[in-house]
Amino acid sequence: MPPDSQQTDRNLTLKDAVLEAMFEEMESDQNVILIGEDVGTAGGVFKQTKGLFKTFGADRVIDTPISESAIFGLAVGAAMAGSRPIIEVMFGDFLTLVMDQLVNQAAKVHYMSAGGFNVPLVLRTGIGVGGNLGPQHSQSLHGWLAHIPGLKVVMPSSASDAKGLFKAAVRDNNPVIFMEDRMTYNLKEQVPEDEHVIPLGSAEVKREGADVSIYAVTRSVHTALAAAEHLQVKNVSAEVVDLRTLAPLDVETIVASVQKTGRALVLDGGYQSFGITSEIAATIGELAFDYLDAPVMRLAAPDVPVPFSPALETMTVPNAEQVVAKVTEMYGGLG
Amino acid sequence: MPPDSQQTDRNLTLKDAVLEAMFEEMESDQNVILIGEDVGTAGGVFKQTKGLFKTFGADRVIDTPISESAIFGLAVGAAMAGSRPIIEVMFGDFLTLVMDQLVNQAAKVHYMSAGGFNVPLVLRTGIGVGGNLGPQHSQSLHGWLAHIPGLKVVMPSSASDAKGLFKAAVRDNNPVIFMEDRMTYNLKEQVPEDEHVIPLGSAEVKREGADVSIYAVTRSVHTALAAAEHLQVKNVSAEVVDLRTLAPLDVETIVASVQKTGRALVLDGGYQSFGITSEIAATIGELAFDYLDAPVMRLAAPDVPVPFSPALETMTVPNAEQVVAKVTEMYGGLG
Amino acid sequence: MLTKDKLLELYRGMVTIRAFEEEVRKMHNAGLAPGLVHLYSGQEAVAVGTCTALNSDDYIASHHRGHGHCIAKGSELDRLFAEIIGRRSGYGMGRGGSMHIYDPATFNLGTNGIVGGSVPLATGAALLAKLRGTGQVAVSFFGDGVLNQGILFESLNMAALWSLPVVFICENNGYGEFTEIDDVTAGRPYAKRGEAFDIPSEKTDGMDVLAVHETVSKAVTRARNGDGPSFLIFDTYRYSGHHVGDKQEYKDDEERELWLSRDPIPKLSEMLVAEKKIKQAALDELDAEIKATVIVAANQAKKMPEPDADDLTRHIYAA
Amino acid sequence: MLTKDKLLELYRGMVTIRAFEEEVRKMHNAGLAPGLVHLYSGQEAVAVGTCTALNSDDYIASHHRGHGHCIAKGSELDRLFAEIIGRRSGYGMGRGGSMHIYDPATFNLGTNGIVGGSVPLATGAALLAKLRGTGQVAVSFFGDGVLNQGILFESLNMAALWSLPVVFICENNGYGEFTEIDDVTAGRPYAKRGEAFDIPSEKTDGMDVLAVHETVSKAVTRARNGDGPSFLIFDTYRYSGHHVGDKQEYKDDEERELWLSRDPIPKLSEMLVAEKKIKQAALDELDAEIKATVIVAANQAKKMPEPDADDLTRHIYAA
Ligand SMILES: Cc1ncc(C[n+]2csc(CCOP(=O)(O)OP(=O)(O)O)c2C)c(N)n1
Ligand SMILES: Cc1ncc(C[n+]2csc(CCOP(=O)(O)OP(=O)(O)O)c2C)c(N)n1
Ligand SMILES: [Mg+2]
Ligand SMILES: [Mg+2]
Repeated sequence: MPPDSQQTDRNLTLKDAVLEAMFEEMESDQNVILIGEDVGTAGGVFKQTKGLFKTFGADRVIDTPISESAIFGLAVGAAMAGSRPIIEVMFGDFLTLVMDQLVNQAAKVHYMSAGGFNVPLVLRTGIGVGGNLGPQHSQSLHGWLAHIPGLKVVMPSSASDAKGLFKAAVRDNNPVIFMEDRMTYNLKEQVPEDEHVIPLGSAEVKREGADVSIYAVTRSVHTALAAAEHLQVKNVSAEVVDLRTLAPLDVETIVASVQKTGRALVLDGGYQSFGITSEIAATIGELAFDYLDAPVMRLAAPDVPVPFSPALETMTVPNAEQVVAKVTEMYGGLG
Repeated sequence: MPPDSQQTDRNLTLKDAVLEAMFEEMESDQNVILIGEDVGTAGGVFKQTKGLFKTFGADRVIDTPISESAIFGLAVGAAMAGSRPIIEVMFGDFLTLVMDQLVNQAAKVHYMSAGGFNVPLVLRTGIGVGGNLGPQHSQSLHGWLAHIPGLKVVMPSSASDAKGLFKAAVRDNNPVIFMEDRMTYNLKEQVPEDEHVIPLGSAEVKREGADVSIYAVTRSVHTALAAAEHLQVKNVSAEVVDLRTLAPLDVETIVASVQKTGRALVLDGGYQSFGITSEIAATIGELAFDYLDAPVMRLAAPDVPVPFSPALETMTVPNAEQVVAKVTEMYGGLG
Repeated sequence: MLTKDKLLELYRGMVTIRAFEEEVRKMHNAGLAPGLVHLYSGQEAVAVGTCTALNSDDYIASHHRGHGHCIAKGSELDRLFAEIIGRRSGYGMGRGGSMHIYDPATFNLGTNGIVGGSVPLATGAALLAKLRGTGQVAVSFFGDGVLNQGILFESLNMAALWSLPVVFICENNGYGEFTEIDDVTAGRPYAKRGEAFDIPSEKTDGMDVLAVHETVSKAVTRARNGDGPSFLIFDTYRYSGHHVGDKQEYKDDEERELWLSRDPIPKLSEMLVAEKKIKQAALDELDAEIKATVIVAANQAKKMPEPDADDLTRHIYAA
Repeated sequence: MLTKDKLLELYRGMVTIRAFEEEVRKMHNAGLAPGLVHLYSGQEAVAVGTCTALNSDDYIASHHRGHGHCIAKGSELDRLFAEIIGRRSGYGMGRGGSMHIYDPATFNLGTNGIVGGSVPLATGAALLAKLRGTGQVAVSFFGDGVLNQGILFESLNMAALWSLPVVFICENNGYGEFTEIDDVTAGRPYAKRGEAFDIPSEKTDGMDVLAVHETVSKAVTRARNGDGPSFLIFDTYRYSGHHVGDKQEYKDDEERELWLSRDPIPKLSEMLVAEKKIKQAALDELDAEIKATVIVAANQAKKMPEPDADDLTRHIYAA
């Protein structure tokens, strides 16, 4: 067991839940190796890989130079040769450095080789806004990844989901991008032990509701849940759908919810234009048009580099009040 | 005058129209330099920079090693220092190699420096499907770029537009991505001489219509126009809106068209999921909901790596028949 | 000295590649193999000298000019042709084409359309071989253009740092597309790029298959013994220019003739005959046999069906 | 030998940086400067020795540990503080913060949050200087971590190829975050990374401001004369670890003490006093004056307003 989860109390942070998943998968499958900057002796810059080096040693937990492109390329090669690497890219902003190996190699090898090679790897990366880290350390580029055929994209919102989805990601035979919003790292909840695996591609309704559907991933799910409480006070019953994975996308669950409620708001922490809210909104508009009582609305981060300034940074994170306001707009005001 | 346009007949291909724009801008502004692989003595792998080296010399037309990341980074540095580089990235697929310098540096410098530095450069790249070039030489990743605040994204559909937009791009004080679909390279039309500059951010209605609006960029505009002819036969009057630039996006023109027609189809040559059709469809759904007589439909490339196989490759290019079928669907069939 | 069998294996390998590429050229000119087709003719000694120094379960990773590597590592000719002309029986069901040929059976991590893109793939396979102690070696083939791609240096560093069993092989044919490599590449000799990482590095004649074989064999032994990577540069030449259709106006006749005079195939055959390993007549027979085999394979491929509509969406995800 | 004025300029520069960083540390601990703050303390000799060898219109491009470079190149202290604590009068209106400080007035192409990200920016500015014949030189500062980033090698190649007036300066403080550089970096000495491109390369004591100044001056002269780039490695040390808050459990006391004993500030002051350039009392006075200036600037910054809501969307596009 990893150091942090020896407690019998299974109330774990999301960060520790992923650590536990990593620990369990490395223990049960020798092919799983971990590669990245500072993941070894240092235990990760956010302590997110703590204890793994001590348990599994330098052959399975590999500290690398600062060479994102080639590190990731090495992982692709190792995956093609039969291992199941977990590669950490410290900040989601640095995905920009691995895009060639990710998009032109990893995503397409299985297709180009007609199934001859698999690329079973997990690219783990931290995203999100909130630490005053500035424009180059705060981006959430999940929309890019979901756009590329062949990649799977996972974005957990809770500790328990994080564990179950991470285990599924490691066992998946495809390149899976596992994105963790750093602002969810300390969220705690009871986390099931061991064989808790959540299939990739299944959204979950985190709160049932009758009047409006709110769609979100990771941190934004909590914003949606908070907004739902406020809306309840106004007698609006909001359903919150946690997409959990963007690719594959659980279109069925998405459509079923809005067919019930007739109203949809799509929420996200990434830049709004040409982002993920666009895809979800367009899908709903296309497949549930006849059920819609109001336009499908979007609420995402404004199209600006995420500023360092604490005063401005929070303005780039959609909040519950804004969600409530958007929903209110759908009703032409709720006064 | 560049070698290919000495004719008094101004019927130019799109490729030559851009070449002419480049020539004119380099002639009128010493600060404009051209940097890229094989752009110099070879005149470009598609002859798209032919004659420039001879006219402007090695100090202004610079052949580089195969080092996409640093070439682009050098261009950013040179732009910050006061030049106006045009950088060619041979295939749009190789944008994956310049994403860090593009997204984390070029796009944000003006913001992060509070206007202290500009990054006036044009990144020119060829995109599109049709040459049987296979999965790593056929991608159209314009959606990625339009997602990033600070970048401008231009996608001309005709020779005349190409010239006018390219000149605007060179004169713009921001990083502008100028994407040319290789399949439009030989499209010919009359191209105005000299001071023909089309402001970035203005869509154009290429065909007026009353019943349905079709939105597209570059090559897809021609597919839309062809489909419009077919639809005319079925008594459906289609309006074709050429977005021309994705960022800035001319939302006004987009919305005005659908307010008139009540129906919208968004067409594109890039992967469909989380692509540009999503944004346009979502925007229309949000801003013109009350005008819609049918769901906003999307038609883009299927979510598959673009195959080499000639038999399959064409299946990834949306065609006029499919457009007609989609529009017909909006009418619940047209008998 | 190599055995007669081994020498004939080298000869056969090179002649097969040459004949194969001639068929590909014809296919391209006939419109059967559209797109970008980069022929390996002229560089045969590198692929063959290298792959004959490898075990069948050693990895290779190749590049856009990669038919020769696939053949030398043992892929089936008809399936190679099939891929290059987009037929369903090709290694990628015709969906990859010339620049994207993968063959797990021969431990071939693929030809590659991204200049430099395959270098870390080979390095990663070597990493795994080392971690597992399998004794496998990986060869990374790349063109001189890659001498300036950052990912090469990052890969060299990790290979050296971890003493990985990988052999980096630069095929210096003097050009990247239409640009002379010497015009865009600083630092002489280029082997210093490997030495900067304390990797044993050397330049060898890439038109001499025996020299290639010997140099690579030493590097492979070093790798297999746990002594880490090597960085080898082979000077060679692409007879057909960058791709089929390249008029090569940037090359002068003198240069072309010089390199033709160093052609690795006659060089080996003349040696074989001079040293009485085999008679010219027997070689001629062998040539004819090889050519016939290649043509049979080409014809087989041409008869293969194209992929069907369902293949468009097959293999997006592995099960 | 440098003039007394120049020597005092060096001294003043280093003491200013040290005092500045102490204020930043306090600001961070007081919650005023949140986020990732990387202090330059310990490395002062590199920034100061370098920038005093430059003209005011020479370019620099810096990295995440970049306050020292900004100060040494002449930025205003209050505006630097303001940026670091997110105030509107900062160089980026408080929107960039510590890792994103740009100052066109001092030809500073910015600190940078991407490891290796600024190397091509300096190289590009040098390219333009060369094309225009302005005589300007560009300095690229980067950490030892960049020794393994591909973009460095690509930039070195182009700089050498085109004889660009750029000086590459690696500040080797022994660590990248919490990892020892020697554990992740192959090839000894590291200067071979520059030599591979035929760039004059050398390693110098980065704790000796006079040595830095002399080495850089030579490189700058070379660059200005059209003789191309240099690749310089300065061994140095980051006293405060990776960022404020780093407990540095990975460093032992012995190491820390060794480097403290080599502190560039007392080294220079002792020399100044020993060689009777100035009295210790005068230096103490200077120290006090500098500290006061720094504190005044810090206090000014703290009084500045934060950006307002409109600033969120300002400067997305240049007009
Ligand atoms: C990253 C990348 N940049 C550019 C290209 C376009 N391109 C294809 S082959 C080639 C030249 C490669 O030269 P070299 O490595 O010497 O191989 P050769 O063709 O000479 O065998 C270029 C620039 C590419 N495919 N990938
Ligand atoms: C491309 C990239 N990868 C990783 C990081 C995270 N990171 C920030 S500083 C740092 C260490 C840099 O080490 P070095 O270059 O030696 O500079 P130092 O901090 O020692 O001054 C790392 C890995 C980053 N900012 N950018
Ligand atoms: Mg070559
Ligand atoms: Mg360091």
